[in-house]
Amino acid sequence: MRALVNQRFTTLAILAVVIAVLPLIFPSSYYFRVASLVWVSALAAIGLNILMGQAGQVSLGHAAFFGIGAYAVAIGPAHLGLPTWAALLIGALLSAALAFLVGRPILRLKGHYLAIATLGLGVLVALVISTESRWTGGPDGMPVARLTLFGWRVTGSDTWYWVTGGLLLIGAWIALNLDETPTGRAFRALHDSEVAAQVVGVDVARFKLQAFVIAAVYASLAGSALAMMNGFINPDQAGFLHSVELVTMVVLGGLGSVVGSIVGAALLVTLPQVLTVFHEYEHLLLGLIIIVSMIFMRSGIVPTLSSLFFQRTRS
Amino acid sequence: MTILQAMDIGISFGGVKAVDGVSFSVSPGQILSIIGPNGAGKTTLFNVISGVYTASRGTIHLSGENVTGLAPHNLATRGLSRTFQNLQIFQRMTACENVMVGRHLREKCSLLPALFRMPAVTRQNRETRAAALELLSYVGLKDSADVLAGSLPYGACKRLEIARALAAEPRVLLLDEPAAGCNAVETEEIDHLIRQVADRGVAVVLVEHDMKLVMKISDRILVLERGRPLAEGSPREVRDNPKVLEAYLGRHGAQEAARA
Amino acid sequence: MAEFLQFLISGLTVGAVYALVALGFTLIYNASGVVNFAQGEFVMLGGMVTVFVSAAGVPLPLAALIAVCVAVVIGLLLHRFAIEPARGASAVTLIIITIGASILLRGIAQIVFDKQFHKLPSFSGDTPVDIFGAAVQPQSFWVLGGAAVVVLGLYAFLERTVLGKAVLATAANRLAARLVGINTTTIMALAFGGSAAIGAIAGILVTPITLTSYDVGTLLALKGFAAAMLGGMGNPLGAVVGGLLIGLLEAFGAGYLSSTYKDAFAFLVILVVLFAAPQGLFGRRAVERV
Amino acid sequence: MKSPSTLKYMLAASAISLGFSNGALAQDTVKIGSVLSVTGPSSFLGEPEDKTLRIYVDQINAAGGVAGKKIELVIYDDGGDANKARTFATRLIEDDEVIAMVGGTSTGSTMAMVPVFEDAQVPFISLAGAIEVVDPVRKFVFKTPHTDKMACEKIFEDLKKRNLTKIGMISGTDGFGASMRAQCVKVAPNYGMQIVIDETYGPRDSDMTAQLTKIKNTAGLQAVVNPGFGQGPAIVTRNYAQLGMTGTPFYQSHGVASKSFIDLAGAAAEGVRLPAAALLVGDKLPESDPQKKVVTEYKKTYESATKQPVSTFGGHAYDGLFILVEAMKRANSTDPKKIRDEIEKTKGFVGTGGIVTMSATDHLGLDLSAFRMLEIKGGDWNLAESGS
Repeated sequence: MRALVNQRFTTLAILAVVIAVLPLIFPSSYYFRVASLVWVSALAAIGLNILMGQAGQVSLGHAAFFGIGAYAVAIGPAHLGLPTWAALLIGALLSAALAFLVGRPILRLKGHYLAIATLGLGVLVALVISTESRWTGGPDGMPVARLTLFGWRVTGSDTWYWVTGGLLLIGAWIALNLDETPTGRAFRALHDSEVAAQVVGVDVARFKLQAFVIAAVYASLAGSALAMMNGFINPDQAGFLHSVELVTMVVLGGLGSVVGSIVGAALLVTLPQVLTVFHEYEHLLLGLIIIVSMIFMRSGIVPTLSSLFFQRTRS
Repeated sequence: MTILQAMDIGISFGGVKAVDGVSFSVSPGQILSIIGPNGAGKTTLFNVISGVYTASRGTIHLSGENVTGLAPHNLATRGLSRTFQNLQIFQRMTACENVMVGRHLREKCSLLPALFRMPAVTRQNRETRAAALELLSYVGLKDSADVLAGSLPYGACKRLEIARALAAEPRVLLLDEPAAGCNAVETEEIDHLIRQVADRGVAVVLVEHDMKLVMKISDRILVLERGRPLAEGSPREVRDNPKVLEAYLGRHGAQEAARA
Repeated sequence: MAEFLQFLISGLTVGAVYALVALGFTLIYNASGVVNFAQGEFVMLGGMVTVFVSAAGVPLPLAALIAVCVAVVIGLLLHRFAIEPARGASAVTLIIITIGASILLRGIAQIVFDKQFHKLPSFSGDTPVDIFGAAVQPQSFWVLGGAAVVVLGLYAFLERTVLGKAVLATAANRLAARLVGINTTTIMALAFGGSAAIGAIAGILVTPITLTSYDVGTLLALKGFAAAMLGGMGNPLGAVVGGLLIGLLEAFGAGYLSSTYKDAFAFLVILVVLFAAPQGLFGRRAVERV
Repeated sequence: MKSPSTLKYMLAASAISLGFSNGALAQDTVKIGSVLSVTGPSSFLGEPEDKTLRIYVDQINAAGGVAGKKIELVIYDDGGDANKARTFATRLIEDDEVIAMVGGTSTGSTMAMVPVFEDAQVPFISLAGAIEVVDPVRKFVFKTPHTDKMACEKIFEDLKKRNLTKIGMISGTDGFGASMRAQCVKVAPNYGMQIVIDETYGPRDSDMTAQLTKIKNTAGLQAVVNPGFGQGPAIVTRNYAQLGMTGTPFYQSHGVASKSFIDLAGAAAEGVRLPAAALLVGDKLPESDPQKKVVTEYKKTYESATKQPVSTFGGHAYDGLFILVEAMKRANSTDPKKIRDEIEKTKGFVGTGGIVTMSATDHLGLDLSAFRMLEIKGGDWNLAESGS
C-alpha cells in the first residue's frame, strides 16, 4: 500500500520534473510544438488506457470523442458565439453524453465485436463531421478561435507547452488516483473476470460505462486542447486512423500503465518527426519499429522494461 | 427459517436439459451439499442460482423475495456470494486487492471523490484494506497479501476465492468444489473454514467431490443425476440410498457394494 | 427494375470483394486467433504485382499467378517473422503487430512499386452486358464467379481433405488439436498463406474495375473486418454473407437513400445487428463456462 | 533513478536526435521550405510537386543560385495529415528558419499551416486548390493553382455556350471534391445553371454506378459535372461509359489534369471535357501563345528527369518556386517581409498555369483566361472548340 502511494507520487513528480526541465534543452520552439503534441496525445491515451488497460474494454473509435472536443471549441465560438472555455466544457459534456447513451448497448459486446461496434461509432461521427460542412467546414476543416482567458490571449508554442503540460499532469494525477479506489479496483476486477466481479456485487455494465465516459471526456479535452493549440481543425482528427493511432500508443507503451501511455504517445508523435529524414523509407521503418517492439516487449514498453529493471535490481 | 429456496429449476442448452426440475432450500447456519457424478448439472445449477445463467423455468427466493432472473450483482446486494470451480480470481491484482474487491458492496463508491482523491476515499481505503487483511489471515493468506494473485499456488487461490466471497458478508454462500486439487491438509483446513462460516449463521451451499469432506460437514445432501434430483436427506440417509450408490458406481457396482 | 438490378449487381460485385477479405480474416482468425489487419495489403499485392509484372511483358494469367505466389510468400513471412515470434501474446498485442505489418507492407510497396494508381485490362473486354436494362461490366462476372470458386474451393478443402479437417480442428480447439498430433504451427502458416492467396485473388479480379494503388488495403481491411464481424467472427459462411450484405447496403443506400451517408448505413446496420445478436448473424452464442 | 545530469544528458541527446537539420546556417545559402503530401491519398499531387521543386532548385543552384546565394530546399512529407503538416510548418519556421515556403499540397494541410506563417510573417505560396486559401486575402499567403471557383465558372461558361443548363453533379467527398462542389453550387445561378441532381461518392469508393444510375434517370438532364481528384473521377468516367451515358456531355475538373487520368479511364475518357492549364496542351498551342515556351520547356525538363508524364500539379510547384525566386531577385534580400512585398508585386509572370499578376487584393493573380477548356480525343488532350 505504501509502496503504491509512493509510486503514484514518484510518477507524478518525475513527470512534473520532465515537463519543467525539457524546455531548458529545447533549441527552438519547434520542440515546444512537438512536446505539446506529445502531451496532448498522452492525455487522450491516458484516458483510453483507463478504458482499455484498466477496464479491459477495446475502443477502436475513440478519435470520435477527440473530434467532438476539437470541433466543440471550433464551432462554439464561430457559430454559436460561445466563449471558448464554455465550448470546451460543452464538448466534454457532449462526449460524456454520447458515451453514456451508446455505451450501454455497445459495452454489452465483447472482444472483437466491441472493437467493430466502437469502430462503427467512430466512423459515423467522423462521417457526420466531414459531411455537415455548413457547421464543420467539411473535409478541409475549419479555423479555431484563439483561447482567451481573462483577457489573456493564449498563443505561441511555449505557452501551449505549459498549458498542455499542466493538463497532462492533472490528467495523470486523476488517472493515478483512480487506481486505488473502489472504482479503480472494480475496473481492474471486471477486466480479469467479469463473472467474479459480478458475484461480489460489481455492477459490471455500470462500471464499464463509467470507464467509457471517463475515457471519452479525456479524449474530448485532449481534442479541444489540440484544436485551440493549432488554431485549425480537420476531420482526420476524428477518423479511424487516429483511433488506431491512439490504441497503438496505449498498447505500445503498455496496457494499464499511465507512464506507458505517455511513452507510447511520445514515441508515435516523435517517430514521424525523426523518420521523416528517411523520406520514402519512413513508413517501412515505422512499421518495423512497431512490429519489433511488440514482439520483444509484448506487454508494452514500460511494463516490460520496468520488470526487467526490477529483476536486475533484485538479483 | 429458509433463506434460499429454489423451486423446480430447469435450464437447457441446445435441447439438452442440463438441469431439470431441481428444488432445494437452505437455512442460515446450515450446510447443504450438492453431489452427483460429473455432468450431473451441479455447477450449472450454481450458475442459475447465482444469476450467471437465466433459468428456463422455476423460481428462486432469497429471504422470501422472488429473485428469479436477477443479475449476479443484484443477488450479491441481497446477500448471495459464491466461488468458482475453475478459478476466477483477479490475476493482475494482489491477493489483498482481490479481497478488497469483495468489499465492493460495503464501500461508498462515488466517482468524483475517487477521481480527485478526497480524504474520505483514502480513509475508506484504509478501512477496506484492514478488513481485507483480517479475512486473509482468517484463510491463512496474510503473508501473501501483497503478492500478485496470479502467482499464488492453486490451493491458496481456492482460499483466496473464499476470502473474497466472505468479504461481501454474504448470508448465503455458494462454494463450488472448494477442496478440488487440495491435499489432505489443505482439505482439512477448508473443512474447518466452512464449518466456521456456517457457525456464524451463513447458509452454505456446497458442491464437492470429496465424499469424506461432504459426509463430515454437511447437514443435508442433495444428489443430482443427469440434471434431475435423485435423492435428498441427511448424510446417512443419502449414503444408504441404493439409488445413489447405483448412480455413482453403476448398477453392477452397486450390487457388489450391497453384497460387500 | 433495371435500376434495382443495377444496384444489386453493383452491390454484389463490391460485396464479393469484401466477402473475400472477410474470408481471409476468418481463416487466419480460426487457425490462430489473430485478427490480421494486414489482410487488405494482400489484396493490394495481388493487384499491384499483377500490374507491374504484366507491364514487364509477362502474359496476364502468368502475371496473376506470380502475384498470388508473391502474396503467399509475404503471408508466410508475415507469419514466420511477425506472428510466430509473438506466440502467446495478448490479442490486442497481436492486432497491433498486424497493424505494424500493414504499415510496413504499404511502406515497402510504395518503394518497390510507386504511389500512382494503376489499372488492369478487363479479362473479357469492356463492352457492358445488358441484363434486363442493367448495364453490367463483364468483369463483374469474373469477380462474382471467382469469389464463388474460391468459396467453394475453400469449403471443399476444409470439409473433404485431411489437412482441411486439421484446420477445422485447430479452429475448434487449438490445444486439443495439438494433443492429437496436429502441428498447429504448420496449420497457422497454412492459414496465413491461404488467406494471402484469397486476398491476392480478390485483388487481381477486382483491379480491372476499381483500379489499385499501394494504399488500397486500409479501407478494404476495414470493410472486410466489418463484414467478418457482421457475419459472426470465425464463421466462413458468415464472412461471405456479411461481405455481400455490406456491399449491397452501400449500393442500395447510395441508390435509394443518400450517397453521402451510404457508409453510415452499413455501420448503422452493423451496430443494430450486434445489439440484437452480439455474436453477429451466424456466430455461435458463447455460453460462459465458469 | 539516475543522477540529474545524466538525465539531462539523455534528454539532450534525444532532443538532438530530433533535429537532424540543425547544422549552422552557412552564409551563402538560403533555405526554402516545403511541406508536401508526398505519401497518402494526395500523393499523386504531392509527388510531382516534390520532384519539380528538387529538379529546379538543383538547376537554379547549378546556375549560381539566386542573388549570389544557393538555395537549400527543405521538404517534409505530411502524408496528407493536416496536423502533421502544421508541425512541420513550425519546424520549418523555428528550426530550419526558412525564408519562404512553397508547398501545402491539399487545402486541408494549407489551412492548418496558414496561422504558422502568418504569425511568423514568412511568405507561404500554397499549391492547394480551394479559393479559401486566398479569400479572404491573408498578408503572407499566396497560391498558384487556379481556384475551384474558377473551374466551376469555366465549365459553366462552356455549358452556357453549348446551351446546356440542366446539370447533374457527382462529387468526391474529399476536401477537393467537397470544396469545388460547394463553389459550383454557389456560382451556378450566375450562369443560369440549374443543378437537377447532386450526388457524392467517398474518396476510396470503387463503384459509382448506383449514383450514376440515379443521375441517368433524372428527367431533363443535359450534362454532368464531376468535381473530384484521385482515382475516383477515373472510375466515375468508366461507370459513365458503362451505363451508356456518353451521349450526355461530361465535365471533369482540373483535379484530373494529369495523363494518368486518361490512362486509367481508358476509352471511356473520350469526349470528356475539363478546364485545365495550358501545360497539358503545350505542343498544340499556337506559336504566338505567350505560355508556349514556358510550358514546353517545363514539360521537357520534367519528363526527361522523371520519365513520367507531366501533370499540372507539378506545374503549380514550378510556378510557386519561380514566383518566389523572381521576388527574391527583385528584393535582393533574404528578408521574408521584403520578399513578401515583392511577391505581391508579381506582374506578368508567365507560368505553367497562366500569366500571373498579383495585387494587395489578389494573391492568386490568375483570371479565367488562364484556364483552357480541353477535350480528350484519341487518348490525348485537345483544345476544345468552344460552342461546339
